[in-house]
Amino acid sequence: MTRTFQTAHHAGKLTTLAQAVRRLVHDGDTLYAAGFTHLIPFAAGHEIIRQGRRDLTLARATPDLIYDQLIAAGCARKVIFSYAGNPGVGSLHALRRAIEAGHIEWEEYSHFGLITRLAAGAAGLPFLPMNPTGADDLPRANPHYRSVTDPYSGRQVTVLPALKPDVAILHVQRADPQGNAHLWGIVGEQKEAAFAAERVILTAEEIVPPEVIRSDPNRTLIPGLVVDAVCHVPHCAHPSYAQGYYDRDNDFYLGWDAISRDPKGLAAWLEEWVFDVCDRQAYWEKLGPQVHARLALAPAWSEPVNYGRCSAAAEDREARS
Amino acid sequence: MTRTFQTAHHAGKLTTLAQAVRRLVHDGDTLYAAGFTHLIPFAAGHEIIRQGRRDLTLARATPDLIYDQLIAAGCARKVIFSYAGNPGVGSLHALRRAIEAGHIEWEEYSHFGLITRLAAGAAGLPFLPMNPTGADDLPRANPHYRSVTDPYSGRQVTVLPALKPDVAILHVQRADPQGNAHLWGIVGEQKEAAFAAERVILTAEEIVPPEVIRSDPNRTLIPGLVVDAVCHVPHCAHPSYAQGYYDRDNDFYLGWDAISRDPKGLAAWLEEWVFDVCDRQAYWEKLGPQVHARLALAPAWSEPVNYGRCSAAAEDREARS
Amino acid sequence: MSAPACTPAELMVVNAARLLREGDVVLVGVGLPNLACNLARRLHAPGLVMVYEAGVIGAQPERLPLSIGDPCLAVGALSICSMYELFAHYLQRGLISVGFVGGAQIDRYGNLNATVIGDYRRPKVRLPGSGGSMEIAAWADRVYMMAPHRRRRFPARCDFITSAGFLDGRSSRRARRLRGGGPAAVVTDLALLEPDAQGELTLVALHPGVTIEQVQAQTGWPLQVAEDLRTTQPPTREELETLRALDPQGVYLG
Amino acid sequence: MSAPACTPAELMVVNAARLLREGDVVLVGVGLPNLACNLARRLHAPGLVMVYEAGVIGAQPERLPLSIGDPCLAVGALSICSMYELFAHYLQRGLISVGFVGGAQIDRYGNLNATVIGDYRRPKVRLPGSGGSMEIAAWADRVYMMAPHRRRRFPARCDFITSAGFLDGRSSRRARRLRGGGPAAVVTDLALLEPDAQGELTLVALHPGVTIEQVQAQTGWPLQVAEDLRTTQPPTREELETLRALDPQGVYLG
Repeated sequence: MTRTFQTAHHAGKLTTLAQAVRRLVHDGDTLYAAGFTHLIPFAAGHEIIRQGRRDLTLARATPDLIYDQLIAAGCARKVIFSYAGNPGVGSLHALRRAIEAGHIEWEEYSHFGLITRLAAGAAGLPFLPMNPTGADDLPRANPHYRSVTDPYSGRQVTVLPALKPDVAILHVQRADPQGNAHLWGIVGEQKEAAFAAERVILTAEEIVPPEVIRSDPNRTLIPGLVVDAVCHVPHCAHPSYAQGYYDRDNDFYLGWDAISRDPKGLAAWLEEWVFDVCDRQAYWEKLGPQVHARLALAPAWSEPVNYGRCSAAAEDREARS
Repeated sequence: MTRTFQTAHHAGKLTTLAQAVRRLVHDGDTLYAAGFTHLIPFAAGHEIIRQGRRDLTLARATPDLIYDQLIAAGCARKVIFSYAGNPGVGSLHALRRAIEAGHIEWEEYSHFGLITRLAAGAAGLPFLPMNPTGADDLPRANPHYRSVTDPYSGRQVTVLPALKPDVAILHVQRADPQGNAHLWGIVGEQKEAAFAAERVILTAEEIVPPEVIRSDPNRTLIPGLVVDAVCHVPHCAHPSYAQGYYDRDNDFYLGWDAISRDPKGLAAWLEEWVFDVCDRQAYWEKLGPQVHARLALAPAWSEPVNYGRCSAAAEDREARS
Repeated sequence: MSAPACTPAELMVVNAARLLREGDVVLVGVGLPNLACNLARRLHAPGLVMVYEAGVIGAQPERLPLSIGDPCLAVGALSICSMYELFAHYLQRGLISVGFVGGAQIDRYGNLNATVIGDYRRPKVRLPGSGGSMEIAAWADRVYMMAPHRRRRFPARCDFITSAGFLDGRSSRRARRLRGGGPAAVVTDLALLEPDAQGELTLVALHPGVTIEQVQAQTGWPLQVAEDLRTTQPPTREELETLRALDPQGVYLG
Repeated sequence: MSAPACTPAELMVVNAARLLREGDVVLVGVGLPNLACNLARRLHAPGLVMVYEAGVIGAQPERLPLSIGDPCLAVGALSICSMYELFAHYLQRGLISVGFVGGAQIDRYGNLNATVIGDYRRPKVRLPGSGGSMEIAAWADRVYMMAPHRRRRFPARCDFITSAGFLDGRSSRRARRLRGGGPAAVVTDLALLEPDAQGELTLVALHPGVTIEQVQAQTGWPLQVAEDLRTTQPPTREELETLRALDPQGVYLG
């Protein structure tokens, strides 16, 4: 029940993504590679494929292309999800084939059901309630859905048990070497995944000095306390995106439909874009300047806020310096 | 069960604090004037005293001086709390006298117990669980503490029922005229109070154009959707504080101990600082330049973040403008 | 003057947009519902608030989002919250006035199937699954659906109920004490269906040129027809021009 | 060379600081615990992380905070979260290694009373109440308490148990399956008490110049004495100088 964590004074948790995956992702683990459409850690998925992990249980609200690829590469024993589609496009064909052929186990929720499980895990609770939805076919098919009697009204509420992944992988925009991380844009279930998991790998577009993080503590959704490894991986999320850094590659998502429909095409794609590529930098370069240009963004800066500093302390500081 | 809300296109919800209190705070209401040490809406408390509200149920994790004053002024029938002290100083003497003399009802929780009630209210749930703490005297004294059996392990968990205040009052640093509000620094239970309450009065240090809010949507903890009235009340929080705007008046908190020990002194204080003062501006001026100087802050700005704008859309925008 | 020609998708989107009201807080899906909301915002409901289940409130997308988590939804939004907060604080708490849901089957009582065709454990066709539609259908004040009117999409009973319409009729939904009002309308490319007093989807309006028989032929149960059966107004030029500007490449409008 | 003179508060804070370890994540209260943490950070535990129940993680206060919600805690902190998240994600989840709790009474089994003296419904003295101490005492890995050693503060049994020590002994706490380890030490101005194998607070160290009899006289139960009873090291000059610089006006140190 006790969770181990690194001390904050630790010299830093910076490592390569390859080393982090080697050390922290094991065969048979339950993995939560988080991010609702945004900040999906594709580079980490590819590294897991390259290292040949097996029998993973892949949990994500939206398996997205990252789990379609892991399933196609034979890394998964089971998938836990609430929406197994290519958003706005159609099916995740590798996942769908695996389910229809009975080649993979699956456990299914609604979005709120799955996120409730993660929230319970993050909160250290055995379960959390949600109001009943009237749609009983899924709760009947999945024995994790249960009921308790509300002791105040006597009515039934639905409950779901905590999900505590063995390892979560989270991509963020900027983090310090201890893993204190600023995220913005769509935050999805990132925070809950970070607190629910036993181990956390953090990948970041930028590694920044702690002073940047400390200049805006309300932006720190993930504290270094829960992070085991910090990896500097620019463009980690492609074809997903990092708000303010590069756009979502919608063309890629549209094009994936044809690739994943055809097992041979998919295998060739994995060969070319995962196995024949040593790391994310090589992958990004391989995408080429046209793709880079298509995904480039114009700036849109937030209005800063003032945290203030009490004058006496500020004077004191100045006197000392 | 359905909550009414204003439309976002509403011409704006700006009004004076006096009008907002007149319209939205009624005798007998359960009030949650939120803010954990930070952003406590003292100006609203004073307005409620001036308007002579009666039989209020005052709910707050930390009643703080704001409820000590409301109780001393005879506005309250009951207090709901989890820590009834003057933080770092000692007792809230008006509240303590009222309880010891049996002049007021009270309902007591631990911090997490009370915040759990508010979180359940915000989430539209009938209750939320918390793990048992082993300290049973308070749960025995307060029948709202109940147990349910965890259907997964068979063990007991503690549950607490939703708290849905009739009205919440929230002070924020900046808001647009619709009540979309940016908060930073300690955020306490502000968000949960805003979503749990049936009606919300928002007071703000600054009213800003919607573009400022929209430049950083991750900073918007309270959406205008749940806000009924927006009041521009600079220095609303004194002797509490607004991070980045003015410091906490610790001297005032220390000095309150002597004032509130003596019922006559307290009555005189209310006369001088509440009844004889027409509004917050007059109160702030009455505090005088020495206090203003003592509470002034040196700037400490956050590092801004880039939300980015897809190049095509940005070009499109420029072409049109 | 004849009405301008339009595609079936355009016909559905225009009719769905007309159902949206000023001030509605709409949980938007991608594709056609997104277009309907944006159309309504530009015409009769400028104060409509678009909410996305990814946790975005008051989005003002500069381009057509492909997914409900597109970066253009975050830029310039009023607020962004976590997914848990979106479902708990907005939907379960009761702040969402309109939800759109979609799937492969809609049945007589407005129940929806987005999960499987065939047996759940041995599916003939595995569909993406609920996403947020289980909760949206339960807790939004009004629920709208859009679907091409084909017999296989409108069976008497769904193979699997992903999200609740009126279940076996209004009384069965009422017994479940769900906060939302359930399906308010189904917009197809042939007609508008609305639940009657028993919660059965009933033909209330035909699109111009469509007959009752055509609709019945594409519906898997004996369709009740409203006494005051209407014909929908054809899309106006303004509606179509505004709509087409939202999807200039015709990704969704065909 | 004799040890420098110090106040009882200084003696307690220095001894409490010595119990803190590098890397500890400490849920700090105001007053003496705050001083103990800051002292430890400046001496042997620079990586100690200070967490405040208001929702502040990794505070670096530039001045002595009067309350646990002081603005100086927010400026330059590592992270700020809501109160719900602080209690749920940090404390209940199990990220807090050390908690400080305080109150009016500490009993034989390390239970704490911060609620009332006398009857709950007709209190002789109404105290502020639990705040977060009910949860801190249950879920932090190690719990420390500081209190002046007076007989009325150390009764055999608390009038009201605000937060759990070992209840009626270690086995009774164990039966409740609380995640935290319970009281690890009580630091007073006379001595250090630690729980024995049964969870009973036992005299393990005397401050210099204090006798067992003096401690027993101020303790409301027959005090067990550890076989290896120690004498604490007097505060060093470095400890005292560093400490006094933290509270130059002597607000808490007297």
